[in-house]
Amino acid sequence: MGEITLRDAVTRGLTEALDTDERVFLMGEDIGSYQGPYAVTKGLLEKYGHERIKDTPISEGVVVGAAVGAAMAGLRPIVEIMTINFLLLAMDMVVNHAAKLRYMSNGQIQVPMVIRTVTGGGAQLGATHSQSLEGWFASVPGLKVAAPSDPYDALGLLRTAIADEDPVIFAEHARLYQVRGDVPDDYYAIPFGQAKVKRAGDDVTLVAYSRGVHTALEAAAILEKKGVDAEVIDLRTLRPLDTATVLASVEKTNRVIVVDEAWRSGGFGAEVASMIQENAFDSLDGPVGRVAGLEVPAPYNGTLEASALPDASQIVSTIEDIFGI
Amino acid sequence: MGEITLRDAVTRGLTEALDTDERVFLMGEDIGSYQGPYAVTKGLLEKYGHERIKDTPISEGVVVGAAVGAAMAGLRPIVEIMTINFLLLAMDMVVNHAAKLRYMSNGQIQVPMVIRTVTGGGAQLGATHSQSLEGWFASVPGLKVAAPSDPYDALGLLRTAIADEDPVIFAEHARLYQVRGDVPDDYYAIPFGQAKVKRAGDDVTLVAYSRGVHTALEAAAILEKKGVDAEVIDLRTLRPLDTATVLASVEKTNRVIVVDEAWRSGGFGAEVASMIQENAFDSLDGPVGRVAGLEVPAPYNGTLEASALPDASQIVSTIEDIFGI
Amino acid sequence: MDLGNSQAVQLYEKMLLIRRFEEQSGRLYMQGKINGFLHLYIGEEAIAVGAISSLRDDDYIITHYRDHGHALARGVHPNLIMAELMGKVTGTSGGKGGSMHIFDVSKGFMGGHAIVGGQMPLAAGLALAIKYRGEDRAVLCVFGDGAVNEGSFHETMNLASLWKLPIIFLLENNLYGMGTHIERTRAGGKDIYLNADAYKIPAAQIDGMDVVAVRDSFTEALERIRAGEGPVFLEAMTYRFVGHSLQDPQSYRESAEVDQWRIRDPIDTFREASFVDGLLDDGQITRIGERVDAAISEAIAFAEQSDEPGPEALFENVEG
Amino acid sequence: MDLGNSQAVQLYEKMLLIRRFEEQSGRLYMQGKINGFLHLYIGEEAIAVGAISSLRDDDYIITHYRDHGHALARGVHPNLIMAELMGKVTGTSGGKGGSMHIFDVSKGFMGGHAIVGGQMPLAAGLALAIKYRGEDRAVLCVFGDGAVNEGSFHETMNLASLWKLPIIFLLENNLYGMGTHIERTRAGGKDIYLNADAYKIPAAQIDGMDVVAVRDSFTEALERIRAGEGPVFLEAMTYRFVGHSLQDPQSYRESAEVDQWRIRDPIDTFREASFVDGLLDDGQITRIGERVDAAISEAIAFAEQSDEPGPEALFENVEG
Ligand SMILES: Cc1ncc(C[n+]2csc(CCOP(=O)(O)OP(=O)(O)O)c2C)c(N)n1
Ligand SMILES: Cc1ncc(C[n+]2csc(CCOP(=O)(O)OP(=O)(O)O)c2C)c(N)n1
Ligand SMILES: [Mg+2]
Ligand SMILES: [Mg+2]
Repeated sequence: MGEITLRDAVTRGLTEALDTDERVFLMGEDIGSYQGPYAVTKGLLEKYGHERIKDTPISEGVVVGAAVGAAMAGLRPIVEIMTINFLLLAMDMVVNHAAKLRYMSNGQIQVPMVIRTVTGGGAQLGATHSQSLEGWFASVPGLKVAAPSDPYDALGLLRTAIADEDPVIFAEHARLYQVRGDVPDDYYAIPFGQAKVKRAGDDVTLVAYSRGVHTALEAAAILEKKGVDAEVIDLRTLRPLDTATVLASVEKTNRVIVVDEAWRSGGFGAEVASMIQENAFDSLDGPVGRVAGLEVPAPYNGTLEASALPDASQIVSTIEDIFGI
Repeated sequence: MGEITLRDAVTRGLTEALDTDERVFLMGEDIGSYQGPYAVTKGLLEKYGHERIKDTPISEGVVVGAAVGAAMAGLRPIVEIMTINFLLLAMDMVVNHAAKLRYMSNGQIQVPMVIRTVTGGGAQLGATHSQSLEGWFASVPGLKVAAPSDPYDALGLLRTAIADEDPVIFAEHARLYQVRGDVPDDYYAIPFGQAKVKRAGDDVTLVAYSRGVHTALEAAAILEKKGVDAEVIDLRTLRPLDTATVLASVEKTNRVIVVDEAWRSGGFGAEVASMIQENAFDSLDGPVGRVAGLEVPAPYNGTLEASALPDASQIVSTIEDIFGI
Repeated sequence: MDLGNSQAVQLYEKMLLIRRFEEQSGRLYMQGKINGFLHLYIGEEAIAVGAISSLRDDDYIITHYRDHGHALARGVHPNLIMAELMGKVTGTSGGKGGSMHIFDVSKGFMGGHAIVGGQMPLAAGLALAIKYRGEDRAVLCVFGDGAVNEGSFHETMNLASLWKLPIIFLLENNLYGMGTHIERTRAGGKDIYLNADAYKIPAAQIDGMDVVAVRDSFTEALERIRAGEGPVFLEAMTYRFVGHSLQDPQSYRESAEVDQWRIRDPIDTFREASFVDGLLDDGQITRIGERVDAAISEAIAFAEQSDEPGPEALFENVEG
Repeated sequence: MDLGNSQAVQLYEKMLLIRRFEEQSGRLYMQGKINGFLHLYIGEEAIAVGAISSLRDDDYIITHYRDHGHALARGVHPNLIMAELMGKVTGTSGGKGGSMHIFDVSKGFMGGHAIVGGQMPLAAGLALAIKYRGEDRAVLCVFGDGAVNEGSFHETMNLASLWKLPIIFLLENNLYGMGTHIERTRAGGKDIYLNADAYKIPAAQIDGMDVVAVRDSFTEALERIRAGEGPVFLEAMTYRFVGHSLQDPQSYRESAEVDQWRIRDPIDTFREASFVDGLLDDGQITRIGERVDAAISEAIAFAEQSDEPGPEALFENVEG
């Protein structure tokens, strides 16, 4: 057991897969000689060579598409797309190919591949580089979406992603790479569709994923001082979605806020909120609240950008507004 | 005043814009010599010539991108993307360029353009050709999304779209082109963000757009026989969303069902449902119900495909399940 | 022609099978028994047959939505394809794929892809897997002249050459993408093979109406590919004798142009040349015709008698 | 050199302005006064200055994220750019764009685009508008060697040539896209201009370290473009003397390679050649240095003293 960063947890998951499964290889822009834009693949080229650590041209479409093809042929490609914003250039390959082939071939074809990508804002990269688009992928049948919030989950979910028989979008938040946490030496894996109660509480449920979990935990600490006992749930995977854990919590607390860094309208939080009120309407003391990104392209200026992203105080005040606590 | 098809209403809107505004031109695959894949642009090449009716190579990215550039320079391009599924190849141009330029340039740049595209399933075109992706665009600040359900709205909304100073996704449902309706000879336009009450009723509100409106109206007819008086609301634009009309109706009926052809998880219906319960929780007799596409890639087989799409009987039974009426 | 008798029979029979299959598909579409989009391969048969007859069983094939010809040439059973077109549970995809999405992985037939250019990046991946494993298999990647203008073409050509992937790019240049002539969509004009040079991929233009020429070019290209020297690009000049799909009014071309190309009908010309060369006699020709007609009748009967998929099929094979 | 004295002064002063601006930007980034990504143009100054000095005021410029050099060469005020880098309300986009998204529409400077290759389709559209209106303006579209492998490059080159759009494609080939050398990303190798032939676009490779050579090639190309003959493609060979961005550890290249290129520093070589040719004397060189330093100091002071945008700016200019 040791404390490592989320970055190192991902690197460990990749290394382990490369060591244990010959079908696994990595592909992406600048993952090799540049050592990875976020340094997740640092040292891997030196260790595994060009056949398994493939620097690619800047061609997101064919990079994802070639991974789909390699997966069709039985390999297990792990692609790095530098940020989720650039996946816009490979949408067709993800949504109309990777996600569809199993169904359209009636199971003759499998596409076991992982697309690792960096999501989220808050690093002053401007509007083109700061989006949280994972919710779109989570709406597509045939895809799976994982978005870890800490090193333990990152490793456990990555193992499941690599072992999965379907295409998985693995969204790593740009501002979580330095988060530290304990990771056991012994093998474990985290099944998809199992949310985690990060903090138990009786008064209100905060549902979040990825960086939102940290925001929710911060809010819980503030709420505690106010005498409000929040339960924080980390969804861990957006598709499949663990509705049971969320609903059980809501039935206990009768109050719930969904935290989501994406734009509020049509963000993943909308799905979670809809699902909750559909299934637990009678348990609710008030509407399912949403704390989400404001509906603007991300501004470069740091103060402005921060004001557009959800923070703990917004969670606290939303709870106050809705539930008067 | 005369009864025309939705197809003809769109053609009329295009013709009128070409006649009255020199800055307007059309661009798209097979809109010219092929006469338009859905025959919407039939005859236009002969009338306006190649300079204004531009057949393009099969290159959705540059087709949309060139329209963005032309709009940046002050023209008013109207692009046809054969189906919304092919917009996946131009996602970057739509989401990371068209939608962002005004903001990133702080208003120096405007992108007044319309992307007309065909949405929806039910025509046995298989999984790659049958999606309803308009909800994704409706979640992006900087874009507007219109989706008419009848000829009157099609013309009125298209006029507004062409006059708008921002990029508009104009989604025409593949199975509505033959829908007929009265369209006045005199000029009118339908402002964005104004839903329409298609049928007034007191017992339950059905919120829909595009083809879903017809499904909802069918359901309302069935419900009427059962003594249930449904109000049917056509959103007409997804972004901006007319929350006021929807909420006013819900406050009257206390019951609401959202109809959406997209996959249920993360479809546009999720946003509408979330919004309603957030703002009208205390008026609701029960949860906001959703009747949406089932979560499968569209199968080719007609019976299977139909079973995956929302229909009137599902609306009726969902109302029964939730409200016991 | 440098061809044995049994080879001539095979090539002719396959081409005729495709022709008759397509004719009947068109008819069944008009009857409402096939739905959605239907793109026929009539006029282009020599390409699929010439190309695919030169492949090994363990090679992969990946193609576009105009895919019946390639599937039949590969030996995917006509019954299964016809059942798929009719949306039946016995079809190649149990009726869930349809005409544009024919798959038979047991034959290395990796689809049937309906997004123009979409199959190209996948082809690169199939080839990458072959190379990764050190095998000498090849990937046949089929696409049309219209696909050449998609970004995916460019990205795939570059990657395939850069990584020396074992792909044979087969461009079916029928001069039109839907209703738009290539001279109106491609700056480089109709001789697309010249573009391969930009990627350092060896290329040639071949006569797509001549099944033997196609086969011979393929045999040569495959040697190079199996030797690990990277991709080859072959542009087969051809023409579709019928509309783009069954929806196509064909207002964009003159019937004289069609007639001109019909003179070079790949099946008629091959039959006549084979007859002259003594490779096919009247009796054989008659028997082949009968066999083909029987196969098509059987396929239609099989498809018509097959069940539609049951409701349980809807949620099958969404995920693994 | 075939150059007047005042032209030499202008070219030298612009290049030096860019160099000093970039040096100070880097310093301010290390101090945390500039944030996000910062891509410097050091080493490549001759390209922007040579190219843009040949344009007319009514021409458009559109470029990638490594955009300060082009903006400065175009005459966008250094104060405004520096304020943008610091996220101030006085910046070109009021602090909302940042380093990668510099716009000054009053100068025809249409951005600063951070998606590799993304500016290319937009350039086609700008040029289409010019042509649609029957004007003789031109569009300068700048991109890097890395962008060439994106599908958008291919689609844009084809459309631009097909429609004879008035674009001058300026490829800044600095041999690397981030940390990956062009020989490892492009099958066609480093001489990218050869690819333009596939699109029937006239092309040349030019010395991007020689401001006069760049300017002369541009002047010639622009004549052709203004005459309505369609796009021209110029590949300027260059090198960035510093990292890809301020995050770059530069482990992928040898310092000897950098040193080799630094010998050809476009500013030093131009100053020396101008001195030898009698186009610049010591006094002028000193005065230019002083003017540039003053301009940069002013820009920094201006930016530092400017306010951040207020909260009301957040929702401004999302929609019209
Ligand atoms: C990305 C995309 N854009 C447009 C279409 C619509 N479409 C289907 S086939 C076709 C023409 C393709 O022409 P070509 O590649 O020459 O093949 P051919 O049909 O001539 O065999 C078009 C535009 C599509 N399926 N996918
Ligand atoms: C679509 C996309 N993919 C990847 C990136 C990340 N990225 C930013 S700059 C760059 C390298 C571009 O290289 P080149 O075009 O040669 O320009 P240079 O930086 O050398 O001037 C990359 C990969 C991006 N911004 N956009
Ligand atoms: Mg064609
Ligand atoms: Mg470069």
